[in-house]
Amino acid sequence: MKLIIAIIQPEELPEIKEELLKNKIYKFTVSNALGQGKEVPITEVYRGIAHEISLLKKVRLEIAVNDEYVDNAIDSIIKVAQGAKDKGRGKIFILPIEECIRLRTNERGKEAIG
Amino acid sequence: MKLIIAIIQPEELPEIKEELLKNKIYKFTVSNALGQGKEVPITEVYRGIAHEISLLKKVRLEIAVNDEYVDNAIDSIIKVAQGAKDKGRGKIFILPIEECIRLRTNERGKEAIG
Amino acid sequence: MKLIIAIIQPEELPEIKEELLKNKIYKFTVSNALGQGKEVPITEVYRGIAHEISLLKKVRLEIAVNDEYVDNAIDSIIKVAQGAKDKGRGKIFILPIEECIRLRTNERGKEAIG
Amino acid sequence: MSTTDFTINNTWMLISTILVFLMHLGFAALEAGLTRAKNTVNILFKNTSIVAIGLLTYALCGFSLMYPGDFILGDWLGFAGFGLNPGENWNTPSYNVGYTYYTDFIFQAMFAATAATIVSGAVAERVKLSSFLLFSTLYVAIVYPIAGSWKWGGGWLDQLGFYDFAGSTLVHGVGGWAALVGAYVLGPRIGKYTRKGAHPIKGHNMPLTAIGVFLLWFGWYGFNGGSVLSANPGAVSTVFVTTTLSAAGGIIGSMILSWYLSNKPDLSMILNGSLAGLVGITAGADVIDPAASILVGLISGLLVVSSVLYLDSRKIDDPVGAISVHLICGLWGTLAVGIFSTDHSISIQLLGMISYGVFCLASSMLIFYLIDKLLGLRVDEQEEIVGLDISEHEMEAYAGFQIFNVE
Amino acid sequence: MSTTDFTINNTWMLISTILVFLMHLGFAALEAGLTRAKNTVNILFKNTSIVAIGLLTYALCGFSLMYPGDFILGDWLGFAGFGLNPGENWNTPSYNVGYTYYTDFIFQAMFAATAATIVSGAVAERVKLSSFLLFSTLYVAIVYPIAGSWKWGGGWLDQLGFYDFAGSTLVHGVGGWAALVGAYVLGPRIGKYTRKGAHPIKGHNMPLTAIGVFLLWFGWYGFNGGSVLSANPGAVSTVFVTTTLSAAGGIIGSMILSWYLSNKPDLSMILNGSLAGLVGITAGADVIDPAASILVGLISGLLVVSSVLYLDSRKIDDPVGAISVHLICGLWGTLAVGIFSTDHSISIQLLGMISYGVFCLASSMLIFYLIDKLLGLRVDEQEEIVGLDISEHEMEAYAGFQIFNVE
Amino acid sequence: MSTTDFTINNTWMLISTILVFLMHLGFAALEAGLTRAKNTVNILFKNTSIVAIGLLTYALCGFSLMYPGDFILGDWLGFAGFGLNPGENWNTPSYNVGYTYYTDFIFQAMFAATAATIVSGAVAERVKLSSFLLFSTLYVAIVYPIAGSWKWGGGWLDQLGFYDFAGSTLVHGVGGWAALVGAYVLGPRIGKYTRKGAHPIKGHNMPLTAIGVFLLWFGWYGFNGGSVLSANPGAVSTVFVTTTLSAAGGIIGSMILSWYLSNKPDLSMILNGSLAGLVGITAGADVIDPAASILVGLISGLLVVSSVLYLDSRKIDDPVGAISVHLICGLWGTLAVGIFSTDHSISIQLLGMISYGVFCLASSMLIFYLIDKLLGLRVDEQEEIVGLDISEHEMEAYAGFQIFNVE
Ligand SMILES: Nc1ncnc2c1ncn2[C@@H]1O[C@H](COP(=O)(O)OP(=O)(O)O)[C@@H](O)[C@H]1O
Ligand SMILES: Nc1ncnc2c1ncn2[C@@H]1O[C@H](COP(=O)(O)OP(=O)(O)O)[C@@H](O)[C@H]1O
Ligand SMILES: Nc1ncnc2c1ncn2[C@@H]1O[C@H](COP(=O)(O)OP(=O)(O)O)[C@@H](O)[C@H]1O
Repeated sequence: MKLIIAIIQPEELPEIKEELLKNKIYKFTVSNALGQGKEVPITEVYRGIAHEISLLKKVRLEIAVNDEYVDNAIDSIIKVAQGAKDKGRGKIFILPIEECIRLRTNERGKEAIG
Repeated sequence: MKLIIAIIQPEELPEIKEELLKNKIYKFTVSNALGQGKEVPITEVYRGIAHEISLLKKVRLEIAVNDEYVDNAIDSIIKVAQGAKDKGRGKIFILPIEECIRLRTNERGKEAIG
Repeated sequence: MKLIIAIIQPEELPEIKEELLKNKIYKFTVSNALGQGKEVPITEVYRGIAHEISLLKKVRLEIAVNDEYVDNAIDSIIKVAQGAKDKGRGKIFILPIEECIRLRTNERGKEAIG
Repeated sequence: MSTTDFTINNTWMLISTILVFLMHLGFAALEAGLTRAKNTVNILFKNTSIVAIGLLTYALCGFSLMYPGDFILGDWLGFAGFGLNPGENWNTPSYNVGYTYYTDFIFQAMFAATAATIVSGAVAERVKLSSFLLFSTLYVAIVYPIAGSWKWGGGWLDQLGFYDFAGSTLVHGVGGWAALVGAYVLGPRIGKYTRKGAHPIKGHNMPLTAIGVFLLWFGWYGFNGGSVLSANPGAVSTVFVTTTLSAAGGIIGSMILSWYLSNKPDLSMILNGSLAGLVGITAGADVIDPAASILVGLISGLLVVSSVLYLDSRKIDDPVGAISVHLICGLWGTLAVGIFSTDHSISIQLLGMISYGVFCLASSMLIFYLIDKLLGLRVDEQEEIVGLDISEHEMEAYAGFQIFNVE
Repeated sequence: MSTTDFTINNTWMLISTILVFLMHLGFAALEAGLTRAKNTVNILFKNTSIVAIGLLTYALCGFSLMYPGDFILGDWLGFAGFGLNPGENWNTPSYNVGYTYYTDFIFQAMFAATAATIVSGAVAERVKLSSFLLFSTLYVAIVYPIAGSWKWGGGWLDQLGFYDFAGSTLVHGVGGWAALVGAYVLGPRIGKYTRKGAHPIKGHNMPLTAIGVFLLWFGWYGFNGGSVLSANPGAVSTVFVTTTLSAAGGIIGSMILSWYLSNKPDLSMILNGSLAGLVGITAGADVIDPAASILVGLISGLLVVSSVLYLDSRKIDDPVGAISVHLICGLWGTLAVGIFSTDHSISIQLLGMISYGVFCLASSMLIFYLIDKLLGLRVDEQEEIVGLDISEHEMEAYAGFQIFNVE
Repeated sequence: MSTTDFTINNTWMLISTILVFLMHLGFAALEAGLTRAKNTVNILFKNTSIVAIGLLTYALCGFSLMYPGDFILGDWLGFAGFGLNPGENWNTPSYNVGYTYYTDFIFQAMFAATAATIVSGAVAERVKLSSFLLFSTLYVAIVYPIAGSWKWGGGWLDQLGFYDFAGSTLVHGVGGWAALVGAYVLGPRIGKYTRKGAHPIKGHNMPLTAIGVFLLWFGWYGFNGGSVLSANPGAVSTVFVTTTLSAAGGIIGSMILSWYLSNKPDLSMILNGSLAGLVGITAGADVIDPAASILVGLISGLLVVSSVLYLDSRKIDDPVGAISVHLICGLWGTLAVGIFSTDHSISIQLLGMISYGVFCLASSMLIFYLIDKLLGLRVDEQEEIVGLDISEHEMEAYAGFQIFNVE
């Protein structure tokens, strides 16, 4: 079982969500984050002072899947994210999961994930 | 050392918190998240248009523990979360931690966790 | 490759950010969290009732690095965080990463991280 | 009486009318600000619909119950018939030197909904919407105007010499008693009182609260100033001064006490304090002199803080302090007339306070009881935890914002 | 005519003026509240600058286009020259028994910007700032005053006996028609209409929305009350009553229908409902009697809800319901004069409604067309997704707050 | 002088009074909106308590220092005794044709707190609450009224023919000078100026800021309109027109310059711009004609933007632009009287400006110095970083909301 952590652009979330569901990945967790990356920082102006914001708004996706689903997940995300060419599309990190528990049923392991 | 990531229902947080403390788990980190799951989506109505919200508000718990405390942690959470029977109670994921550092003291490993 | 998860005090973020950049760690992700720890809880007063808040505002840093950069990252954080002596400075957890993907280029592994 | 004076008076009364109207926004903002984000839509909905209900029922029957002309039962109850009936000369000084019939109606109508709005704050975050709307309708359509007729309608208390200039008792007291009953019968919000004692449930938006309070204060100049029922320069300016100084006194009084008790300067307390001062002076704004009005305000400020703490100790959960502000300071203000004005007797003031207390307690208990049987008063636990916005309205007040609904 | 009466009338007119001024804050708050957080700065910027543009262009030419004195082309168009020209006796009853020249100007000037503000709501979240400002300037400087001259300026519709007391058609209709055209030519916001049908795009701040609505209602007492053009006690108090009851009726009407349809009490609908009632009564506030005004309001409330749903079914995306409130209820109100007032003919009212419709549709289409060619009307997709605050203004409305910009 | 005219005048003065009152809400909202969420409670607390302090101290001594009747020291200082002393006929035209004694007092009292509120903005986010409250008390109770007596109290500057209609200098200047001193002695907020130059510290709530600005503008009609001291139709309507057009000019002026400089349309600048125009016209609203008033506004708008940028370049940290709006435009407005009004001399205006500058600088420096020795002026670094809401008040303004306190 793997935990896929993906940092994506906020505006891509709706599409990526659809892709994931298409690829039979029905469960994931989303949260807000700020990201520092190679990406060209955006400038903001406030009361006449321009300044660069390098910590940009990102969305953080967590998807726990059984090993055979890892590629599905990755592909769904890449498919959408690769659309645009500019820097700062984001990253995917894959971590090992040792155990997974469905609280409702107390199921463990591979059954519990989906 | 393990990192326990639990996705729970927001309203369960206070109780789970108490349970954890009872079970001598004094340290954890909480954050906001939205969850997509099997759970029955809630409907919202806005200006006459009803629509389903499938990304529901969740709370994300991170608990780093030494291996012997893993069960304590899990049990505290399950105890509370299993109360209700409906879908969407949430999940627990357990990941390995290779190193832990207490910033204040620079302690490392098992001592640093608690 | 490792995922460094650091829970720090919000006010330390700007400094830690600078330190990281100095140490050639150019990419990381930041999010908001609440932390329960040994830290002395702060009291708040609302309409005459004083009460202790034990879930305190924290900032959560995620830094994925190649193994040789782990120490750089840790040091940058510790340098800043150890300044103050009081409890509740925070923690660092280090987890293994099995794979990393740069969405833009589809690069994998060590190249993708930076 | 020149028609010109009539025109000025009437113009001032109409301006006062809309100042009072704005108080409804003040109440909505204050109440929303002092409660949790998850109940905001519900509160705004209640306060908006109450205004409509209050105005329409007052047109239907409230006005003619409150100003019946002749009484039917002794001097306790009268009714001038349904709807609005401007007679001959409704728009001339011969109706009244201060205002036309329609001005009279609309000014009074704006007051009416206030009584229900006060209750709204005390029962917030747990009352069922439908039950609350039903309660308000009955209370505003029947209880409030009948109570009002006793004094302003020329009823028995008026004849005994009871004095309540602008409604410390007739408006704030009447609303406050029902607020007390409502908070009591509903019981506290989940999590408000734990074994460890009172646990604060924090208001989610302090700027909104401040907007509410300042708008209420602003509207109060119409509430009190308009109650002069003419633009008489001496009278209106005196009322402005006493009203202002009492509000200021309320702020200082509540600041001192709350700062002393919790040794922190408590914003929500001084905001309540200004309202306390305003409620306190309302009964005697025209008969209490400026110096005394500062004192009335100071005491109101001390009272509101003590009362908030006392109610919490008695586990009566009033999210916005409505009972402390409107009932307690309303009572104090009514009494203050007896104390600071030589022309009025303390005993008669007390008689009035008690009579209104009995009548309002009885009638609001009765109404709440009936509604409880009929519809139930309180949302179920799960709905309350999720918040009324989602459970009753299926919408959010702050879509997109990241909010922790629970600590 | 005593100078004293003149002074009272003028004072009331000036007070009405600033009540109307406050409506601009109402519009800004309402519009910002019903749209997404990422476009808030843009909306506030638009609404602030429109006020300035409206006032200045009205001083430059609007006023003398709208009140030309003598007409040049038939009774269709006149122009009294650029700038303000107070003649002799501008400040005496001989100019007008109700107000001085400057009072006249400033009262009318406050109305002017309103027409553009109405459009602002319908095109929100996707229109280009510069294009919108240009549109507003032209519409307020030329179209609005010419249209106004036909009736209030004593033009041909006035002579035919067309009646519009305070502007159901002349202000709300004129703005509403342009809002319709704007929403239509711009097309819906990205994501509003999917294969699965209309997808709600939620407003981000309900308390702000409520503040906006109550301030609009408050200002409406100046809008309608001031349109009496004097402080006449009977007339102004009647207008206050009809205006108030119609607003209340609008709340009830919209509450019933929306509750029935979506079986949930919908806050944003009853807030629109109150405005619907206000727009509905505006044309006949002085000639429709109080009882009928409740009916006018109720129907306005039903209309606004139906219209919001209908427009969505036609994929016309109006984020704040401006078209439904101002155009639909404006038309209804204008018609209502013919129905409820015996002194006015339905057919003439219809003629007026149609004439204004044709003129406003034509001119707003033309202006939008030209601007589209010149600058383009809509921001590009990426800018719209990121939000206009960042893309057009490079700043945020709620710095520091954690907000999900997309679902 | 008919008592009827007296009644109208007095009524208008009372209405102006409450319009000025509402400005305090405007200041609170503006200031809170332009600062960070973590200092909101503190700002609301300051602004609420200042109102109370200002009103009470003005009743205690301010009023009789400002309008002493006879002067003691030359024409520089007088004192009519503590408390309020309405004499005989206080409520008749023989006191004043425009207002009663109490109207006089309450209208002036509402102005008083303004001076302190202006300072509040400039020292926001870092000043110690207790120290600020103490400063305000002394400044409002002593400095402001003495300064005022020189002109409005009939003192030496009045006799020299210095002109300041409604307070560009007497109110805004007096407040502005202290704001400058305060911002200077406190030093900038942590992080405002880095090696890389000025670093923006963003305001957290733009809708709140806009609400504040529009309410200030609204209240200004009482501030300037009431300063006519009667309801004279010609005078009041002229003041309304000049005030309005100058505000509009300020928006345009600031829009042009800021858009040109940062090539982005900057909301916070045009909001400041409208206030700049209002401050600019305040000294001459009755003597500058409408066309010129547009110019006065435009220039104010240019000045406020330049000044904000200049102060940042000098590392004087004024979170809300109080110095630029109130001091700079106050000076400009005072000068403008000399330029645009033939009846007044530039040199005398300059003399007045300088005299007030010297007096206010000296006295505010002295007071700040003493308080610094006594209590210290600034919160410690850790408190500032955590935010004053938690460190000074132990409460949050937006409980539950997820907010990043630091970038
Ligand atoms: N090594 C990393 N550790 C943590 N987060 C990262 C890392 N690299 C990228 N991210 C996240 O992904 C986002 C996009 O990364 P960026 O480097 O800008 O994209 P790209 O790799 O396409 O240039 C960053 O804003 C950050 O939130
Ligand atoms: N595989 C997963 N990966 C990430 N998050 C998950 C996963 N499964 C569940 N979750 C989180 O847990 C929440 C509840 O899961 P859900 O499937 O609805 O509960 P149940 O498993 O009891 O049906 C989801 O909303 C989501 O946030
Ligand atoms: N075992 C843990 N699991 C998860 N989060 C932790 C853990 N230990 C500490 N934290 C996070 O770090 C923050 C600081 O920890 P704390 O124990 O107060 O500091 P210290 O270890 O210096 O006493 C906590 O508020 C919490 O958010």
